[in-house]
Amino acid sequence: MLKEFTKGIIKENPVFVLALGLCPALGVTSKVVNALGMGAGVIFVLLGSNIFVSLLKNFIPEKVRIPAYIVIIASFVTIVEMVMEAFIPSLYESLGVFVPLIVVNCVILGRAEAFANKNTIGASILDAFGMGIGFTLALIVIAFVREVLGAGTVSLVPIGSWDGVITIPGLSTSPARVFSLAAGALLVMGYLQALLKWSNMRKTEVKK
Amino acid sequence: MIDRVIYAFLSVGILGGLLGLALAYAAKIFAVKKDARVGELEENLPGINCGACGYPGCAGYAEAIVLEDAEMTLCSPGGPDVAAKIGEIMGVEVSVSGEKMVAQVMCRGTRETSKTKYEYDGVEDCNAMHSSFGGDKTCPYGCLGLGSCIKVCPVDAITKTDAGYLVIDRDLCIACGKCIDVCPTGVIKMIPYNAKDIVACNSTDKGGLVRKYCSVGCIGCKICDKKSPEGGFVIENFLATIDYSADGNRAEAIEACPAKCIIDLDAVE
Amino acid sequence: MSEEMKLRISSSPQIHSPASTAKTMWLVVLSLIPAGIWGVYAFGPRSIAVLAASILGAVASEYLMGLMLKKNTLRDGSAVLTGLLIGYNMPAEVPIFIAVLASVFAIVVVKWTFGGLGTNWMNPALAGRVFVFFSWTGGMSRWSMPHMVPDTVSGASPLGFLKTNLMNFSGSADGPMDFLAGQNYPVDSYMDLFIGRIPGCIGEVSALLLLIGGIFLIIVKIVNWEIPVFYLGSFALLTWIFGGLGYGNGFFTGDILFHLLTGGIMLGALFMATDIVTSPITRKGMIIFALGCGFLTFLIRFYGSFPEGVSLAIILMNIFVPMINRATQPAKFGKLPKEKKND
Amino acid sequence: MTYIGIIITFVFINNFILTQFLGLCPFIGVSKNVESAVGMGFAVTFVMSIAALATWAIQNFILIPMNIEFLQTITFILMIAALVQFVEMFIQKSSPALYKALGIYLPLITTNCAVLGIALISVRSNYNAIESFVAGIAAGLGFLLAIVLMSTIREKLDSEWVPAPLRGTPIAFITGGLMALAFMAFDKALLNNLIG
Amino acid sequence: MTEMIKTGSKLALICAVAALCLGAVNMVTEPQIAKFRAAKLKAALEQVAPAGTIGDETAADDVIVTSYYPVQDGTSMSGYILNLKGTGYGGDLIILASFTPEGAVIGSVLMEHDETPGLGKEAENDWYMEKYLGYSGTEIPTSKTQLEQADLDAISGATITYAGIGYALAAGSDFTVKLGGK
Repeated sequence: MLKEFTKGIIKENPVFVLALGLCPALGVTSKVVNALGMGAGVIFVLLGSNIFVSLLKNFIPEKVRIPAYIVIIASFVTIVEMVMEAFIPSLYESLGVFVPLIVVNCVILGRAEAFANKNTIGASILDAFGMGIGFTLALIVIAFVREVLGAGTVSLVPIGSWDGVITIPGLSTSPARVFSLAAGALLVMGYLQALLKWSNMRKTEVKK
Repeated sequence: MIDRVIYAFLSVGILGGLLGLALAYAAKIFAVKKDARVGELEENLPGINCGACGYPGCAGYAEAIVLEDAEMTLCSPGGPDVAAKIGEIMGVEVSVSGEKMVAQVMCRGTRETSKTKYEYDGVEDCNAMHSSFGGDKTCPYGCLGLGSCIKVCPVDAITKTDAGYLVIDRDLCIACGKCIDVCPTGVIKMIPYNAKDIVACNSTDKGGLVRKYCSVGCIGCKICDKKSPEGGFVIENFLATIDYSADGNRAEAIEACPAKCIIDLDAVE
Repeated sequence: MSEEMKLRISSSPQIHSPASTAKTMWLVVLSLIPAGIWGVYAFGPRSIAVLAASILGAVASEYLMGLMLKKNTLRDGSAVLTGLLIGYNMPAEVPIFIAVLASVFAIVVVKWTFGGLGTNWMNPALAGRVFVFFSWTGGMSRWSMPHMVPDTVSGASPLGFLKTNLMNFSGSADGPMDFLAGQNYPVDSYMDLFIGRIPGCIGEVSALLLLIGGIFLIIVKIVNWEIPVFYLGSFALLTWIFGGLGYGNGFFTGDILFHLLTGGIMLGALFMATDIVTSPITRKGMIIFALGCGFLTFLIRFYGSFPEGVSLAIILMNIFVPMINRATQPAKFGKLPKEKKND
Repeated sequence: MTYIGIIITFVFINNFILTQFLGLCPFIGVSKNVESAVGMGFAVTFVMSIAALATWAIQNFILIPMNIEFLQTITFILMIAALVQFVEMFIQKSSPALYKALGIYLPLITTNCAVLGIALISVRSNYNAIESFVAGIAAGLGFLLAIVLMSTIREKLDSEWVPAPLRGTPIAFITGGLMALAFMAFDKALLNNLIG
Repeated sequence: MTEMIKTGSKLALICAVAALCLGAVNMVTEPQIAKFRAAKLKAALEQVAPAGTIGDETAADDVIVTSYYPVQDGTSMSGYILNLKGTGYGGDLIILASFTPEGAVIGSVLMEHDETPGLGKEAENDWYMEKYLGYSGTEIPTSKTQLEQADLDAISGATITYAGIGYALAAGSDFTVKLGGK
């Protein structure tokens, strides 16, 4: 049972291994705090859609399966969007167009298709948490690298009077701005994936 | 406020209903009789889309079996199990040769053991090198070692050893045959998965000539056959090969081979 | 065995040049040196530091990557050439770390990530320059006047000056030279541009010496004439047709000479667009490639938001090279696998 | 804004893949060889143009009159999902040849964020019906351009010695990154100077 | 036939229920969002406004000026706050700026933009906007050459954004002058 939870974090990490949900993984990761917000949104939507899909799996007719799933997902996304805009407006502004695009995050539809409609609610919930956390972790790693290199800062959640931004001396005055732009995002993603692949290759070599 | 909720309820509900109806209706009028067996076949094929069967991916092969009466034994990664399964689905008895085959490089010659004609300074690609006078090795049959096969191998089963020759991991090999297609000298051959020993040479030149250009080439001396008569050694064109239907012990032949080109695969890896 | 001299053979995809890689690289370096000496003379000792930093950055990265991937490639000269070209593309006032990072990016990301010399599809030196340009735009736009120009206005290169000042220019001028003179920019004659008495990147200002080096390379058949000729030709044609519009003049009034002699177009067309690895392999392909470079340079320089356009134009066309090769390849290459099955 | 402006914007300046991060999954997944990249590119262009038009109709005939714009996401995606499925069935029946060429890519398009992206962007930019349609085609062409260029480069890289850990998707991302770096040459100012 | 209706109605049911839920959530969040937006606008208005009471928003018939608020200090006009739409590097620049009736810039805030982080995005900061304050009409700097060396370094590389804001403010200044003290 626990396997359903842990597999999403490393072995089947949605971003690095399954290469799903790439658009938000790159689009919002110019700041760590955005990655946290996006991750939380995705976990919520993933949880909701996995629960409902596994509940309704016998009710939904085959011919309209995809539209039905996507409506369920879209509802949760819209809820996230509205709640975020109402209560965390600053985060909503920086996530911009990517919030509604959680709908088409392949991770979510993929899990609904590949897991939730074949499994029980319990397993689906664990799967959602595992995949969601794996997705969030991947986002945080990408965002961390990009923000440190591209802006020289690490922005976390503001607490009280602290604005949540750690500034790295030296780097922040002349950061490699490309990393906060599209080109840098793709480069960082490529190298992080290669790093993971390399460490896996070494592991299997050691086993031999 | 509440009226908008009602609008929302009605409009999206009606939209959904209409689209649902349209899709259901479309599914009916646009229904294409899709053979259920295609889907079933697809599920049983390995799904790695290697293309070894000659069709565009596993789905393409599945369709070809049903619609075009394609051969049922073309899936080499799947081996006999999949072929049998395909036969089962199609309701035909499939006779399979039985054994799983893997590819192996039949040469252990390196730049140290084999003479070279010239110094190559071009793109690191066997076919590119082969187009200039058949490669830098004087031996026209050997492995050029630039690893074009490594690049095409979909499962990374081929590696270059530190000594400089190539080996194929039989547990990883899926017998897709891509390395055989890409190799310009034809030094990669299919052998049964269970084959324990190989004669690591591909040269059909006369023994004396081989000895001149390579220190690990088979010279066709037939010592192997004499030492291990049950080993299934067949010597033709000055090159020993192994008939793997014979299953005798070949230890003595390996020991006695003057060029040391009979290789115990387990000992190497 | 080893003492016997062996024939060196290179295979067909490198049909550009029969000479060995290393010899080619060192000859290109050699032909670049005069322009560099002028740059050092014009901008003073600081430019030596910039050149040294970029070359050292490139060589050190090449060495480390070679260690990691077990290939010793230092002697082929390609790293030195990449570093030199990067240094040539830097203003003399650039912070040293920018020059180093441009080289590191060029060698590590653009070249070795794809497997080393010959496997990269984008020109490393230009990609390195573009990377640092977008990362540290401020640092990359710090120009200084050559010391022999009496006026000490710090500020812009001629093209940069045009870009920022032409936007809100409402008067009329005959062309760029007239405009610059009208704004008290210290460039008097085309000779200044041709010799290199203008602010600019270290290696790009002396059109004369670059031209000499480039012609030398064409004569010794290291670079084909098609790319520079069609590149400069198409750019000049477009400049002539549309270049005058910005000054309120009509079509066919553009100042070709000014635009050919300023900015990095000489360096780009002669030494960068002609890079063996990242340009097309067929003659037809080279012409298409060069026309594309000419058009894009024109587009970016006259309408884009950057004063220059050469480096971006060339790396943009680098993206199209595999497609151009595919479209213009002689049938023999494409059909290789089939032929093999027959024998 | 003129139609030419819209086309230049979506093909070069706001290229969905290289600057907007939309449609990356198929960009990485289906760019291994040129033939499938071309197929995918045309399929996406086709669906995007129809989707942009259909969602424009929903926005202007349903959502705005009833003041229920908050249902944008759900109605748009419902429309797109149904549309893709409908197109798939229609092509399968009417033109088996076309289905063979495009069909296998169609189901992938539902989850292609580029389609929903163009719908949302058209609405936010207040495009009219024809402008939305043109924007859809242009964004599709931008996708086609990027994915075909990518596939030609990847086919070249297939015959090169890319270090093992980088082979496959990592090198595709890095290639995409370098492409994006070069595409930074195209920006809003370029368009303004050309057309403005 | 019944199969079809069943399928259709099932999808309809799912959609309708989903929409109902969304409607309910929207009822809660919408007032909150409106409140936040109003607060944000108010804060921005107060930041740039000259002394006085801010009047109602009036739509303007201009390419760059989209609307304006008159500001009344007692009986005299103390200035105008304008909504400006300029063109920057990455797209439109939405600027809220206040002017004296004579057209000099009093305050200016960049509300929405799509500029490059590290370059044009710096215009979000107060110190950036301060470089325009006090000028009017054609005096408003639109090019880096009109600046002191120290200021130049600070905005280096963001020429387009700088000019974009400058032109928008200049247009706003002209507009204010045309409005006069009305």
